[in-house]
Amino acid sequence: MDFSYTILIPLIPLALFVILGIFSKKIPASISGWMGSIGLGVTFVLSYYAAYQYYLNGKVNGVYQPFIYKYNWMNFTDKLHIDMGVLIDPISVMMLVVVSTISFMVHLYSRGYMKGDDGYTRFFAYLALFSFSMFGLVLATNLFQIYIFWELVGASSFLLIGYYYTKPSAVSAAKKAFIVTRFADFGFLVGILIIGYYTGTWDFQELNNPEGSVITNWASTSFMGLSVLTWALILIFMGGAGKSAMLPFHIWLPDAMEGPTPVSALIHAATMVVAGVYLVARLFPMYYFIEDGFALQVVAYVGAISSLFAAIIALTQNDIKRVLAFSTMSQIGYMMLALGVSGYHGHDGLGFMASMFHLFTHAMFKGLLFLAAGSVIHAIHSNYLQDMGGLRKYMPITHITFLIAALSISGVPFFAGFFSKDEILTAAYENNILIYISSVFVAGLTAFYMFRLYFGIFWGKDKEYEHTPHESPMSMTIPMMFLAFMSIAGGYIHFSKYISPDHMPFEAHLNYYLAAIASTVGLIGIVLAFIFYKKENNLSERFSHAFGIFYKWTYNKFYFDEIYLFVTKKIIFGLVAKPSAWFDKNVVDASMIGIGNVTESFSYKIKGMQSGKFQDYAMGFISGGVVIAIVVFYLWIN
Amino acid sequence: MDILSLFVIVPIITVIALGFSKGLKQSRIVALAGMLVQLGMSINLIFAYLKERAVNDDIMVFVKDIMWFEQFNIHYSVGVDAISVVMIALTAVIVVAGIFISWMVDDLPKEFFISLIILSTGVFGFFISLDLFTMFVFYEIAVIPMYLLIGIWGSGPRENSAMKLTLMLMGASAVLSVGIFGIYFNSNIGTDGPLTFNILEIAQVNIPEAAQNLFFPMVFIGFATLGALFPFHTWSPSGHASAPTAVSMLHAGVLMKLGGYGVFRVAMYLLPIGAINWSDFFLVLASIGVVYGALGAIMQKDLKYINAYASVSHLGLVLFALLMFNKTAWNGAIIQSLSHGLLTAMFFALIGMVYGRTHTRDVAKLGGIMKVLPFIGAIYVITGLAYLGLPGFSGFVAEMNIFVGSFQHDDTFHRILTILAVSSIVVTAVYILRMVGKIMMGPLSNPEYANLPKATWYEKVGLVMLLIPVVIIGVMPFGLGEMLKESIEPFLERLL
Amino acid sequence: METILFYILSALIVVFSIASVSSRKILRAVTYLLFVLIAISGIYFLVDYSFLGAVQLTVYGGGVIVLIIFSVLLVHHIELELEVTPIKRKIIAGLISVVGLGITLWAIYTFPFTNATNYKSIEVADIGRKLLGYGDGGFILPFEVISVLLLAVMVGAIVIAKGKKLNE
Amino acid sequence: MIEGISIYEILTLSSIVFFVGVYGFFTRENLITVLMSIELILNASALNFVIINTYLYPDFLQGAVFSIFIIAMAAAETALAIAIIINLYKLVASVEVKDTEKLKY
Repeated sequence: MDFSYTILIPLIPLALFVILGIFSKKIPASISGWMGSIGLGVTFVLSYYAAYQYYLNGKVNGVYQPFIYKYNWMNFTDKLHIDMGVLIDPISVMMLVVVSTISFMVHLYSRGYMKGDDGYTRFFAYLALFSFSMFGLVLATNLFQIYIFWELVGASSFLLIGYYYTKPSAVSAAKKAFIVTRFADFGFLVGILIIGYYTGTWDFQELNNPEGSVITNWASTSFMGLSVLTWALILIFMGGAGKSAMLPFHIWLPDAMEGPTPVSALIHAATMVVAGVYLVARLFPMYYFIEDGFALQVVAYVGAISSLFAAIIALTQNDIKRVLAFSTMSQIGYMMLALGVSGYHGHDGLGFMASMFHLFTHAMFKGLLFLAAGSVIHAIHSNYLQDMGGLRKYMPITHITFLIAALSISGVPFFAGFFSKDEILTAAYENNILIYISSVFVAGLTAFYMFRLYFGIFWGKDKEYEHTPHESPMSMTIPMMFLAFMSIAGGYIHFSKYISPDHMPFEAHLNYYLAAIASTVGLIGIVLAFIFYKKENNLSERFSHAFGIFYKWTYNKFYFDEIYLFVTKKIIFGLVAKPSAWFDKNVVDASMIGIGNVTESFSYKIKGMQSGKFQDYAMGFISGGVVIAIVVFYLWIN
Repeated sequence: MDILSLFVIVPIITVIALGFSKGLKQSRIVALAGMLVQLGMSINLIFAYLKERAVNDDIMVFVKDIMWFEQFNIHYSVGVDAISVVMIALTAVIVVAGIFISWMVDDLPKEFFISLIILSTGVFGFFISLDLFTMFVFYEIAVIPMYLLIGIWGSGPRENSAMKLTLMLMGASAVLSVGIFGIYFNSNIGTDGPLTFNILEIAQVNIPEAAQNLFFPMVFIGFATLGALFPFHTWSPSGHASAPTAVSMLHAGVLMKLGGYGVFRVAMYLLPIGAINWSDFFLVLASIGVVYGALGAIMQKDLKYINAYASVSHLGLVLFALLMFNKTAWNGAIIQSLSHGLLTAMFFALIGMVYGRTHTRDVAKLGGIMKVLPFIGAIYVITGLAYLGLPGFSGFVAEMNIFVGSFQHDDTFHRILTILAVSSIVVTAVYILRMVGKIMMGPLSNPEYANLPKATWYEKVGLVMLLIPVVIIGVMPFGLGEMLKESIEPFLERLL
Repeated sequence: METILFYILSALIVVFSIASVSSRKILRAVTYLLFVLIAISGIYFLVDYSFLGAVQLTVYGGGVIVLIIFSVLLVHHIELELEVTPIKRKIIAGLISVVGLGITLWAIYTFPFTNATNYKSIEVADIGRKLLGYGDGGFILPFEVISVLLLAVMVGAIVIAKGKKLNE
Repeated sequence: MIEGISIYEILTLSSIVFFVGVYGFFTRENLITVLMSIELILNASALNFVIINTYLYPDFLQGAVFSIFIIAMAAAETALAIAIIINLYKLVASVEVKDTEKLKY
């Protein structure tokens, strides 16, 4: 089978970026939107074709075979080198489908959403750059290639968050996103260096081979009680946590909502933020086998805590995009914990499969939620829940699609989210009961805050709007309808047939007992939200008063931003950077200037010797003569 | 006429021609023509080198040797390897870009271009020299015009900065000359031949360890001061801040590279044992410089100061990599030199353009420039991203080579320093984004800026000229890496 | 007899030379100097070099001292007291002089001079022949040069002393 | 040759005169007195020439001749110096050394 055409999938957006970027002033808005959409449409088709071809025919002896096309890009040492290429295996093909679907939909949607904006062409150029980087990341054949595209998605995320670059909040959000993820990438890079040094390769095929030398010899060197490779994996996960907004690197994600809404849908909901999950999944055999999965446990706990933490914060936020952002973080926590509790062989790999499954369905419904939220924001020009209410009358399509997505994410039966979430809960239940309980609780919270949003936006009080909101144009509603379809249909794909850690299909069945618990919890959340927010009432205020300090902490996101601000502003800037600048000016530079000053003042001192009095000169001359005479005689005697 | 000496002769001819030209228009055309010829020759040199390398296995090719001063066995001796070839190309690109950027120098244009080209003559001469003495002479030729260029065409406290810069560099070259004479007087140990300044001949001699230990730090500090080694970097911020744009470009872009190049070609090649014995000490200094320069850059308010400290950090990385004695790291050091040269030249050019329009370099006073000057703004953002090591640009290639190479040492000392150096990428991101975010993005800080003139054609040409090699190295590093590694090998062998 | 005379002369020379450099009245200092010069000419007479003694008397005692006295009178009041030199300076100068003297004397006394035995007095005729001789060891050239020099000095002294008029 | 007096005594004398002159040269504040100190120094050296000639090399006359030259030079020098002093006096109305520090710096 030949998959070499997949190389086109990243290259088409790259070409688009170059053309749109260089000629951004020359190309009129109408053309650039179409160019972007058509280009991504082609990648969409190619991705689906690749998926069709691969999942249908990619098996040899019941095992999915990887297809690799690569060439040498840069040599470091005799062993270490960076290759550029494409790796076709089950998860990368699945990611191709996700990324191309969402990207294509967002391109279509943006044509309507960004209409009339100054930087229309620039926007599509950035989107193309992002798509290129994301495809490159997904298709990477080795760790360093992933890192390269990892940085590039970070940069395009920076550009897109800061798209409204005249808005100070957008600029600072963009900076924050880049710097926080960059800090996490520092860990990633050190992890890569460790792996490179101790294993001599970055190639996924060699690293991930369960019988290969890397995994069988993991204990060769240890550092502070753990194998160096475990350290490397934890550091790599640090990079993943940064990109996927896991605790404690999540602070950039809510702020990143300053970007245009289609960007939030594409980058900060569906694709880039799950790169961390994808990274762990990519290296899953290493995580699983090295040190008996110690690093994997770290992943599981970080994922579980993040999901709980984010769900709690999401309850109190008023900016609808921020609620969705915390929801994203919470759902990614789900995926992480699913990976963390997963096994490797056969049915043990359920967690892995569930994580990928959830990644897929989440991309669909969360992308949809963002697009619908964008549609609402587009209509009433506000992000805040207080400004909304009763919109179902004005925006029927948005209303219905939002409802579908909300039902899906809440895990209501027969929607996509139900199936994937159920697999995750099953996997958690089988491995770690603590994580399971927390996850079920999070499921309830998710249902509650999603329906808080839903009722708050589309029901609740009937607001008086300055100008009557109206349904968004076709260019925006069609992608939403497509994603709504996927948010239901996506659940009926038998993921276990396609994706598993050992690339061998297995049978996964719905655990009706667990599914019933989860759906009940979800329904309780929905009912609670119905009571609180269906009609305008003061129940919610009374509750928030009852919780008092806890509510305040939650509302302020547990003061994480403040802690970071304190650390960066006060400690790093105040206690490190400022003193070092001071040190430079007043010690290093001053000592250099001091040498000059000493020379100068010394010369002022000895300038007096040039007194102009010939007697002084004669005195110097004679005493010099006397001294020389003494020396000469002294030497002569000896 | 051999192919290398032309690199010195063409600038001299240009200077003479400039002497006969009048006014801005004539002199800039003459300067540009001369330097375009130079650029063409340097591109030609790359291909000629590759062709010659295929049939010639010597360390240096195109070697030419003329007796210059017989009594002390001083020769005019030239030759190149891949490293000098790329450095020459870098210099030529930056000089041409610098001439484009100074297209509108209104104050004594003829003298300005003459000084600029004399400076570049020194640099070209330095890169082709194989004889320590001529190398030193060219080094001084490159440093002296700096004083005039900053003192006459500079801004701010220019006399003071020019003096500081010149005195510190002269102090360094005094130390350096002691070191060079130290090498010279040990150059016939074991051979009983005449004393020699020729690098290749000295490399055949094993200078006694005691002498190496004594002279290595002298040569190293003498060169590394030019490469802004901590704590001898303080001439660079004030010097750059006061220098005119093209001079900052040339200085940060090329002249500071002489430091790393000299360390590589003289200090480490001729005094390998000294280098090994002293490496830990200087490694600590270099890595302090890497982090410290980056931290210093965070707190600066003047754009040029930010960039000067950033240079301290990035060139610290070059010295850091050189002291790692590792092929990959060395390869990275050379690519970093190229990359930093191009990027910092771009930064200084951009800062000069912004300054020329707004008359301020204070970060606090600038804001939202991108809205008014989209081209400059876009290039500024690209340069910033390239500077902080984004893949696809040369900085990434260089830094990754350095980090991977440094990480091949498996003792704790080198590891910790490597991780420290890696951490600078985070700090770099902080100050670059702070600068870009503050001055380019955000609301327009001053309504007077709303009608700033757009970028002119010569500014665009200058910037694009610099950007192209950055992207080429960043996207296609393979050829360059292979070409350099071959030339690094004989130098590395001396140390292992 | 000669010995006693020498010691007397020596004592005079030393005492008056010291007085000459330390007197605070300038005219007295000149007078003491005159005594010193005369005493030195006495020594020339003692070693039978009467021609030089005579020259010393005429040129120094007669010419130079008169010249100095004239200039003193031109630029000073007769009773002018010289400025007192700072004591620190005196001490340093004295120290240098004493040390210098010490080292010189030490050098003199450690060097074994071998006195010539064929002593003879210096005849004026010999000196004349020597000065004007152009043969081997003749001093005609320096002699002429000195003459020219004296002439030049004479002219120069006039030119310099004349100087510019004050109103110019 | 003086009866009973060796060359050492006379050289001692001339040395004393020489260094007294040196002392005067250093300490005197007035140009004319400085000039007088120089006369002392010159006399001491002239004396040395004569004495060394007479005591050590009576066959030669170089020392004697040189002392004549020295006296001639001294006279010339004095004349010139006094001319300069008088000129200086006209310019700065003083012959103190401290007023003639134009060589300074």
